[in-house]
Formats: sequence, C-alpha cells, structure tokens
Amino acid sequence: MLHIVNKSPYDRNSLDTAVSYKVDGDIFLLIEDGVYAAMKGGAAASKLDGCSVSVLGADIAARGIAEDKLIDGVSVIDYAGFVDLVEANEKVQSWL
Amino acid sequence: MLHIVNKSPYDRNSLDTAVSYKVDGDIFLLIEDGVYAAMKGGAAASKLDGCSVSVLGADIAARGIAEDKLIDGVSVIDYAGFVDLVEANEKVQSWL
Amino acid sequence: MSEIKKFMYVNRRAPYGTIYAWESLEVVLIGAAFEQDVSMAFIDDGVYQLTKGQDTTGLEMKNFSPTYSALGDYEVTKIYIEKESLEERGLTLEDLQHLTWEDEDEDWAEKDSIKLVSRAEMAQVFADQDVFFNF
Amino acid sequence: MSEIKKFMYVNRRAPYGTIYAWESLEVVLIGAAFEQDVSMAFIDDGVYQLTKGQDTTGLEMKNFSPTYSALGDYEVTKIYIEKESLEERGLTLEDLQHLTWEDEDEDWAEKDSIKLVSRAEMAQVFADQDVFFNF
Amino acid sequence: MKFTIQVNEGPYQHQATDSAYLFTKAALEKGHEIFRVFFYHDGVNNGTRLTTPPQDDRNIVKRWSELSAEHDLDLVICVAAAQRRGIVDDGEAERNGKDATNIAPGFRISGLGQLVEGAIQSDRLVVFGD
Amino acid sequence: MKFTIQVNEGPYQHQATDSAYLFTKAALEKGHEIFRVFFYHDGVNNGTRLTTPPQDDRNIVKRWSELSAEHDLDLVICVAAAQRRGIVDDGEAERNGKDATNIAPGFRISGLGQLVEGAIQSDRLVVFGD
Repeated sequence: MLHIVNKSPYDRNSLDTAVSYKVDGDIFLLIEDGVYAAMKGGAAASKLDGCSVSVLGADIAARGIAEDKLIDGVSVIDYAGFVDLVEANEKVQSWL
Repeated sequence: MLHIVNKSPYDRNSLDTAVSYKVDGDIFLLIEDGVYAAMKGGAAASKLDGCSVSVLGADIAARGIAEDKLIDGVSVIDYAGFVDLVEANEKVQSWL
Repeated sequence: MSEIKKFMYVNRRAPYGTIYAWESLEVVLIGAAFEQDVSMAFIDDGVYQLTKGQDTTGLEMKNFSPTYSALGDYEVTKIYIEKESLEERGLTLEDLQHLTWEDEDEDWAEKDSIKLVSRAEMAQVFADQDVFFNF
Repeated sequence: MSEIKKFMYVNRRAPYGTIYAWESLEVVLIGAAFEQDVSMAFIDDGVYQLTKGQDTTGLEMKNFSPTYSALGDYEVTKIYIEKESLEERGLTLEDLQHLTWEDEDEDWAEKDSIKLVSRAEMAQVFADQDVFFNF
Repeated sequence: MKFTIQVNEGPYQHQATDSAYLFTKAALEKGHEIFRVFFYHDGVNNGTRLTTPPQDDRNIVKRWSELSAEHDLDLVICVAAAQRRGIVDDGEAERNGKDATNIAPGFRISGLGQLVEGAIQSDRLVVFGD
Repeated sequence: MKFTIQVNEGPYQHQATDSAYLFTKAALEKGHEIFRVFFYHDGVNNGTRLTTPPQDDRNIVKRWSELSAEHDLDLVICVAAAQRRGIVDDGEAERNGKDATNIAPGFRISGLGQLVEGAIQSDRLVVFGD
C-alpha cells in the first residue's frame, strides 16, 4: 500500500494514523506540508522509524529543506516518481 | 483573554497550543469541533485541567453530546453568551 | 466492464465542523447503485459521525445522521468501527447508532452492520481492499 | 479616531501547503500604512515561514519568502519567534532569515527585528496586545 | 459595543461561516453594532449569488444578504482574495475583462485596508476560520 | 495505466489542486491515461472562469483548462457540490434560474456517479485534498 500524507505532523494527526496502519511492504509518500516529518532533528522524525519513506523534491525545495536535512534513507522523487509509485502500488490511500 | 478553539483536539494541535499560553484569568471557549475536548472520558479532557471552559450549546447538541457527558465545571452557553464573553474579554484570540 | 471492486470509504472527520462526512455519505449512497463490494471504515474523529441524538436545530444545519440508518437498504452492510478510536474519545458502541441490514437469503433476518475491530484488524481489512475513498 | 492599538499577527501555519501565511503577510503590509503598533508572532508551524532558501520553482508557485525581509522598511520591527516551536522542529535561528530594520533615530543603524522568546515569554507578549489577527 | 467579524472560509465546506453568521446575528439582537464583516481567504466565496443549496438545507449566502438588508450590515469581500477565487462585481468585471458577475446582494468588494480599519474602529475583532 | 484523480479543495487556499495538477501532468507525460479528473467538495471552485490571479502567480483554473484542451482531459465538477458553492453552466443556470454562468472552458458539471465510475474504470484513484 502507498500511504500519501500531505499534512504537517506537528499540526495534524494524519501521519500518526497512517503509520499506525503500516503492514509489511507499505510505502509512505510525504507531499505538501507532510514533508516536514522527514526533517532531521524534528520531534516527529521518529514517527517514521522503520518506514519506507519518499518525499516530493518540489515540496522540500519550496520549503527550504536541503536534501542533507532529511533523515537517512529517505528517497527524494519528482512528480514522475510520484506517478511511478502510484503505478507500482495496487492500493493507494491519501490520509487527508 | 478569551481563547476560542474550534478544532477537535484529536485532529489538530490548536487546543494544545492555546492552553500552553494560558495566564491567570483566561477563558477557553470551545466551538464547532472544538467541543469534543470537553467530553467526559476522552483522552483530551485532561488538557483542560485548571482551565475555565465554556462550550456552545448548539455545537454540543448537533454532535449528540448531552450536557451530562461534559466534564465538570464546563459552562454551556448560547450565541448570546458567546457575544457576552467577547464583550467581557478585552482580548480575543481564535486558535484557527 | 471491469469486475467487481472492493471499495473502502474511509471516514476520519467529525460531522458538521466540515462537510466531508456528509459529502462522503452522498458518494456511498450514489455508489451503491454501481454494485461494487462496499465497506465503510470509521476511524479517528470519523467515529463521531455515528453518535446518537444529534440535533442540529441550533446550528440551522441539516441533520444528516438519520441517513446512516438507510445504509442497510442500500446494501452497504460492512461498517467497520475502530475500537482504539472509540476508546480514545471515551465512547462505546452504546453511544453510536445501531446499524442493521436485512438478509434476504435468510428470510429478511435483521443483522448487524457494525463490526467493531482493533486497529490491527482494520489494517488487515484495508489490506484486502481495492479502492480507497478518503475524506 | 481611536488611539494607536497594539496589533498582533499570529502565524501558526507552514507556507505553501495553504495560503494563510501569504495572505497574512499581505494584511501586515497593507496594515503598516495605518500606523498602529504592530508585532508578529511565529509559533508552531508558523516558524517554517521564515526558513532560508525557499525555492518554489518546482511547484510553479510564487516564492513570497523574500517579502519578509521588506518588513523592516514597513516599520514592522517586532518579530517574535518562539523557542519551543523551533526546537520541536529541529530548527535554530540559523535556519531562518535574518530580518533587520534601520533605526532612523540612531543614524539608520541596522538592528535585529527578530526576538527569540520562550513560550512563557510569548504569553506575556500576548497579554500586552490589543488586537489579534489569527491565521 | 462595536465588533468587526472576519470570515476565512467559504460556505458549506467549513462551519466557520455558520458560526460567524450566528454570532453576528446574536450580537445584533443584543443591540451591539457590527462595524463590518470582512470576508478573507476562501471566505470571499460566501459572496456569490450563484449558489443553489438543497431545499432542506440553510442558504448561507442568502442569509448573509438578508441580514445585511435588515441591519444595513457592511459585508466586505477582500479584492485580492476575490480575484484569485473568482468573485466579481461590475467594477471588477470591467477592470479584468470578465463576461459575467456573481456577487450577491449586500456584498461589496474592497481592499484589505477595510479589515485593518475594522480592527482599529471596533472594540473587538473576532475571527472565524479553519 | 488508467488513473482517476479526485480534487477536494479550491484554488489557492490549499495546495491540493496544485499537487493534483502536477501529478496529472506528469502522468500524461509518462504516457498514462487520465480517465477523469473529478472535482468534489470545494474542489468545484477550480472550475470558475472568473478568477484573475496576480500576474506573477500561476493561473490555476487556466492551467486545468489548457491541460484539458491539450489532452482531451475529462474535467468533471460534482453537480451537488457545485450547486452549494455557486459553479454554474448553461444548463444549471436555466434549471435553477441563475442570471449568469461562471464555468471555465474544459469543465463539465455532472453527478457523483462519475466519480464512482472513474474508480471502477481506472486502475488507480488518487485523492488530493485538505
């Protein structure tokens, strides 16, 4: 399953909820304000422990987040990569 | 100061933030989905410990919350009471 | 035409503060005509949608909560409610509407639509779906 | 006419995900012409508004972050940033723009606009205001 | 006492405009003065006369228009927000070359300065939003 | 692969419609088929031709219209949501006695069944919202 999270983990509960449904093989794509969860040193970063995480490059750039500010293991993708993720995952949930 | 909170404490951080700025004499008015914070037995109810709390009666009725389901000490007011609270408090913040 | 798909409507929002709950319900009712395999999940603040005794008079809004009881007539009979979400909010099934459906294969016997599941069980229910409608 | 009021603009939202940050800034800039006593507070996700190096090209959106550096020219010189909000997000003042103003009473000396305050101090700053613009 | 009300969300999606309306009505009923209601952000979408809500639901736009007519209420739509979202009166239609208008009776389009002025002239500013 | 896209928020207030647009464009560029883009909730507000965004900002509505023209994209606005929010085409204007329309080129108004059909006919449904 591809879980898409677009909200800041400091403002909303959607990331908490999304990761609580994780099963083996799930992937988490952070877009929009959701990308803040993947910033190194943030209190929310640990919520992603053990998760396979991608972030949209255009969204981190807009927010002034350099790639070296991301927690280890995060893939930075473009919209084409977003499309590929949706194609590769039979199930897709947007945690609005 | 009158703090107006209109979001569910389970979904957003606005109640957490609002109560963290409490100083003596402050009043918390819960409206819209904010009223869920005042429900007895909910995990969020303790966030209101030591706060002076009012809730809008129309909002709890719409959500099926009987007055006896509210935590102790909460005042149930109508829109006229809402107006009175705004009049009585020189400072008003809406924690959107 | 495609084969029958498993549709999951995921409800995470409280009613009235926003319109998502109501407009989600409208999709479910319209979607029922398409004869897919429909389930609804109520998690997080979504469990508030089903509380009993909603009275919107003071808000001048339409009270759409009676509509949930019609779901059975639309053959929407798999309604998953998450235990952890209820408990966190101090709610029990007693606080929610009792939703049922009539099984025509068993002489229209009335059956429960609501399935109370844990978060772990809900994850398994999700894993078995094809399409998610998130509101 | 009323006397001068203390205006506090409270910014709690991240930029770009929603328009509140930008439209809030527009009020501040327009409001500057009214010669009130203006302060801005950046708390919770609002601290993200001031991060350096924002590049919105890939989103096809307008990058409004350079506008914050013009606040000093509009005589908006009291910019409160909350320490706890920064720390929770793993940020320091180094990650944010350095906002300044020029003091005409001191031969246009460049001065810091940003005041880093604790949550308890921010509560006191709030207690001293007249009008809150919450976004 | 004199109030200015700010509305940040459009009709139906969020309860903000309902709360603002019911507050405004209650304030008027208690004899207070509403200096201005300022519609900002998606709040500008409250000012379109083109809505047709279901018969069994409240008509949010009409309610504002009627309250305005009854109490000579100043309903101001932020021009910059309105341009982004497509709320248009005759003047805006002419200026921006639009072939239609959609503004509802009782609303007018003006600048953000009207919000600031409202905050200065009123005893209280009350913000309703998401 | 065949996608249906759902957009739940209007232009400018939330990034949802931007994300949906950029995703849709990328999918088309990769040779995928977009079966339909369905605008629901405040998403219907993406379909008004009356917007005049600032010169230095993106034109969200126009972008959708142009993408539709270029790729014969089916942009469907939910009728019930549109009625509540005031998005009107000729047919709706006549049915509901409205004196103006505001629908943008490339958009059409239809029922919620179009969303359900999109979910059935497509390999993936991707929802963008708040």
